[in-house]
Amino acid sequence: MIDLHGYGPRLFEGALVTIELAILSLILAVVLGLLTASAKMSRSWPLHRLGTLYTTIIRGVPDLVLMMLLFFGGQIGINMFTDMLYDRYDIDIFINVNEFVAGVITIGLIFGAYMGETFRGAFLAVDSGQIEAGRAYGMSQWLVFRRIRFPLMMRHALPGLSNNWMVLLKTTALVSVIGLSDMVRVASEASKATREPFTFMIIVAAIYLLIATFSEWGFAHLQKRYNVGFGESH
Amino acid sequence: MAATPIPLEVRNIKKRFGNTEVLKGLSLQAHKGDVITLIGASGSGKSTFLRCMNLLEQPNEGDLIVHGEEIRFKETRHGREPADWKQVVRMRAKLSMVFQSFNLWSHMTLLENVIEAPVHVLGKPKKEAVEQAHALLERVGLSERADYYPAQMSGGQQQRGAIARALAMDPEVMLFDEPTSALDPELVGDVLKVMRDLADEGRTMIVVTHEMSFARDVSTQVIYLHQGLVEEAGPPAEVLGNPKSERLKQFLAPKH
Amino acid sequence: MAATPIPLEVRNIKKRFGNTEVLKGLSLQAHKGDVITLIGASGSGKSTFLRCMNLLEQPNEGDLIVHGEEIRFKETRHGREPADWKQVVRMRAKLSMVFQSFNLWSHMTLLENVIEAPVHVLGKPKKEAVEQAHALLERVGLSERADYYPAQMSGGQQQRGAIARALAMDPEVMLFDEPTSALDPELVGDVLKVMRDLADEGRTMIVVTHEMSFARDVSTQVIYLHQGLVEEAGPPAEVLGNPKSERLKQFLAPKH
Amino acid sequence: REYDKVRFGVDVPYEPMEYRTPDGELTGFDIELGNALCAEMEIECEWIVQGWDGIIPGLLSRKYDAIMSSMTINDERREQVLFSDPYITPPSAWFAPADSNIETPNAEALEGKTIGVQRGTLQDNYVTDNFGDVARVSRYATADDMVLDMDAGRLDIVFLDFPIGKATLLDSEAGNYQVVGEMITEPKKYFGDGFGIAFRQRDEELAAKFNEALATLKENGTYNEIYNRYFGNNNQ
Amino acid sequence: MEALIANITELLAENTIFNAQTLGYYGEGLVTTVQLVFLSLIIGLVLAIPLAIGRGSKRKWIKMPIFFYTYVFRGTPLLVQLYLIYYGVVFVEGIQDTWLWLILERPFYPALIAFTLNTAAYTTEIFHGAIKATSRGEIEAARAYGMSYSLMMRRIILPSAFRRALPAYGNEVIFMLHASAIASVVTIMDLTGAARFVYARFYAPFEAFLFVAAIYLCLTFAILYLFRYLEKRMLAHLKPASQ
Ligand SMILES: Nc1ncnc2c1ncn2[C@@H]1O[C@H](COP(=O)(O)OP(=O)(O)OP(=O)(O)O)[C@@H](O)[C@H]1O
Ligand SMILES: Nc1ncnc2c1ncn2[C@@H]1O[C@H](COP(=O)(O)OP(=O)(O)OP(=O)(O)O)[C@@H](O)[C@H]1O
Ligand SMILES: [Mg+2]
Ligand SMILES: [Mg+2]
Repeated sequence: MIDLHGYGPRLFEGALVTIELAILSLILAVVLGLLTASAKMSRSWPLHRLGTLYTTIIRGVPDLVLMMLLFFGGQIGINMFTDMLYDRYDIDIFINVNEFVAGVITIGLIFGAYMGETFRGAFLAVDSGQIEAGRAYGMSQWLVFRRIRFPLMMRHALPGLSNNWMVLLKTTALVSVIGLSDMVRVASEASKATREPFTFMIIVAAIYLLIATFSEWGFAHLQKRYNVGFGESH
Repeated sequence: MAATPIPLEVRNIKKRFGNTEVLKGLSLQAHKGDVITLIGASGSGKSTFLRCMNLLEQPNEGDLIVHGEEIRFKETRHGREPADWKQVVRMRAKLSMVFQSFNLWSHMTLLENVIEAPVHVLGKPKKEAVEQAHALLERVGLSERADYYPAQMSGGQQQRGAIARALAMDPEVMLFDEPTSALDPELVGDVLKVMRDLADEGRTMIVVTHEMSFARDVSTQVIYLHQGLVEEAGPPAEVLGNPKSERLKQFLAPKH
Repeated sequence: MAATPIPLEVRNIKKRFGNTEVLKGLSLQAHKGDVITLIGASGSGKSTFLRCMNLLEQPNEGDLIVHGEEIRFKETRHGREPADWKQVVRMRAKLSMVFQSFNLWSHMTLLENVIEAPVHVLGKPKKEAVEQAHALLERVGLSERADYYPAQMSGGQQQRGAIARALAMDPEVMLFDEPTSALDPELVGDVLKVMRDLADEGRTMIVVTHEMSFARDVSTQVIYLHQGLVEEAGPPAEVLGNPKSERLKQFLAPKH
Repeated sequence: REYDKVRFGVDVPYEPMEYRTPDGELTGFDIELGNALCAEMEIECEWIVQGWDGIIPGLLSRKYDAIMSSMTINDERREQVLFSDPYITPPSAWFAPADSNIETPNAEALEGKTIGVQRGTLQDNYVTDNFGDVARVSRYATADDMVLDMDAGRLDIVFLDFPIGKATLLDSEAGNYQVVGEMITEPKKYFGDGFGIAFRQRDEELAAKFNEALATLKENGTYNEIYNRYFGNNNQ
Repeated sequence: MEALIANITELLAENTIFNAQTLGYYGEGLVTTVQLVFLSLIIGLVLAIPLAIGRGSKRKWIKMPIFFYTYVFRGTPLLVQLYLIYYGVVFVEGIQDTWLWLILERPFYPALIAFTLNTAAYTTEIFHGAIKATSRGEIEAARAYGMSYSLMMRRIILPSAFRRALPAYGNEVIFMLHASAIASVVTIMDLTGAARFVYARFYAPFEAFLFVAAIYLCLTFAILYLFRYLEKRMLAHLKPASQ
């Protein structure tokens, strides 16, 4: 059996942090991605521009830099405001940007941009005739989206989504730079303390693989669900 | 005593795409029980006209009155648009369209397709919608296929399914855009038969078609479009049996 | 003096999918200049028969002789297979197929589509292939469209392009699988005209079709398939004008 | 202004200065001294773990009020933060494999060699400026990566804080490594004034309080007691 | 305009961070990053094509190992892969005495190997998907015209699959550029390495990292532009004609 030198519980906690972070960021990224895709496909010029700006800038800047800018830069921005309150009105408050929240927001923001592109491609692949049929039967925009556009789009989006998720999962390791103890951070501490870097590297890799396996399984289910009606004929 | 309102009236509709005017002022009155067929060469504007009727295309000019209610328009930066989308949604629920390429929703079974709009647009209780759907599928001869997905059915079956879906809305007027032209010749008959039955029942229908026999035998009025204008219109016996315009004569001449 | 070999001969072909026997022993001889039409109800095995001729499906039994050369088969674990794939490739180059859904290669322009197989399969010099391709596109009325991609052309244009592609192989026999049934009625005429010209020129052709007028006017022989067997065969005047079997009579009866 | 609580930023592990026991408890020289300082001032203190890359930004953005994480006092850092008086001045030292042929690490002896340093440390600056032209400098994220690579034979010599080198190379791999040459504390330009606690520039009052407390601890023997626990068997 | 230039010169004169030396570090870092990313992408691409074909093979003994490879390399962090290849090879007995050591001694090649294997795994999956999506009809047409398997692959399947894969592959290239930032873990002075170095010397995190972010942004723009150009040219066949 592998000797964890007593780091087992902390590694487990770290893995939980990683998973929570990944799932919450994924949700945020999906929401942002849907909004971005809609913005980029909209007729409105400012929205279109905004979407393009967001996807290009975010994809352009390295994740680490973005993380530091948002976390520390965001804090400094808030501090400027509270400092002003202190100087002018003698109100002394400190609003702390929570690292977990900052981590979720940053990773969500980054992958929102990639998801946006994935969704946009998928939306474009949906047969416009079926959307038209929805409208022709008196469905409102939202109803068409919920009942027809979205489920049909998912079929095309899923392979891209699963790729993005794989990358996102591993990007969560970035949060150690803002002081969160995710599984990679714990493992690297453990390997420094015990001088057994490979033990902990392999364990981390194995946990990632495990999560990947579960999520592939989940994606296979989704694939099946959204592929309904496209399978082989009777 | 007020007369029942006309199901659909269209007045002087014009439509431009970019700089080309595709519809140059078309009008039409569909009274209860009318079966109006639109014929004309490719590109003459039949589909566009039909799509303007339920506002899948926004006409640049002209009025639309559905069951006595006039659709309100407003001018926006993007051109003329309906003033009240709620009104449009309500109006569309009264006009059911059957498309050339069926456009059944591919992620739903046939039954789900048929109950979708009644349940989510009209707010019908699901149980009731399902019962009605089974009756309709029976009518179009598809009761065995209720649980099939569109991809598992032949074109003719899909089109009959699409007709059932349209009927489920219990529409004032049914709009058909070349409902048989995407079908193999052998499947055309089934669909035409269903449409004939609907006509016999007194449904109000507007049909774009290439099937002259249908136009001749079933419709109450034939409208021949040419380059966005009505070239000839009238009862089928007159328009098809005794065409006046040269163009229509040529259009009706056998192809091979 | 040896007689020129028969372009295509098929003897007693049988084909099973799983447990159902779809072709139950079909034979056919296509002599030079023959235009053979295959007709029959949906599911009768027309497409499968045609696909067996150039081995897109592997027949479970029966022989295939192309231009006097018999295709050799061997039994493998996966069933009966050609013994020599090189021979199949050579033989396929002599039989050009035109598909119902055209199947032009979407990443190539029309011209590239036409020269692809001559250059890469037959090893023709590119310059020569291009010249020939232009001549062929001219023939099918598409000389203006040489640099268009398939997605940029109408169905009728795509199908005529596919015919040009098939002709570029200078095939012994051309196989057509419902070449017009994916087309809007108005585009059918163009394609049929090109096929008529080919027949007049003395091309050997085997055509699966629903266009009875084509079968009647153009073909030298009509074969009516029913459930994987030949029910009637002979000159069109006889088979279509004076059908013997009840089934064929019904098949030929007007639909509406 | 009243201070009833101080938050320290610290990067772990950097044995024996600051590290965690396997169950997650923080310990080490800095931690114990910091806690003792707080006790002396009768304020509460809290430790916040923060990666090195973000440690100064964290202070500036008020994630915590002070950094006590083996940070060397020097001029460039002084532009960003305010330092306390130095609380320890550890020397730096050269470490090489036991069979190394380098005797005095000078430009001549190091010519063509590969030198390992921890990226962004004062040792890095020193080596880069003095030997960067003659030798190859490899920069590592951690001291342990450096040891691994010296084991692998990719490094000829490394330059480290002496306590760190001692803990990672001499104590744990006895006999494989040796200290080469002198302990180094000069010039001040690189080696500064030892380790200090960093504060935001405007918190002069807080820094003064810490300096006062540090002086008291040095006087009353608490400092020596902690020092001896960590570096007792060495006279530095 | 002149005022702007004056402003910038003034700013540059005031700053202590961007001098000839640090700019030199950034320059070298840029070269290293570009080399590393470019080479690993090219080699990864070349590897991915046969792997993607094999991934769709009917034979289990070809398909399964490739699947396993992509699964492991996509499922674990690049950092771990890099770490194991750089620090881990040493544990192979006697490797230091073989010619391999000449390659593995310097950090550049281990990093190149790790990056290449990683991007090849992702690219294999992208291409595999695109190949699977090739229209059945087009494949049949190719067979019907007497094309052999290899000719069909070369002329029909791969060219059309490559075009379809282009957008997804563009994303992969950008991912790779960003991922390359971890090269500094194995002592390579790439762009991020240079930024960390400059940061550590001057303790000016925002300047050091913002500057490097700007360089990455330029690189990304170049990539996006290149791909937009490629898509315009190679995906022309998907657009309706603009007569
Ligand atoms: N969205 C559009 N943008 C630009 N032009 C259009 C658009 N839709 C239709 N047109 C043009 O409008 C004209 C009429 O088209 P429409 O589809 O209504 O003809 P149709 O009579 O239905 O023809 P068909 O029998 O081929 O279906 C055509 O010239 C067509 O090219
Ligand atoms: N790959 C296959 N697997 C199983 N059954 C098949 C397959 N291909 C065809 N069949 C079956 O073989 C029979 C003959 O099919 P085929 O396509 O040859 O008919 P067809 O005469 O061309 O019909 P249509 O006019 O509809 O094209 C049908 O019952 C069909 O379901
Ligand atoms: Mg139309
Ligand atoms: Mg068929």
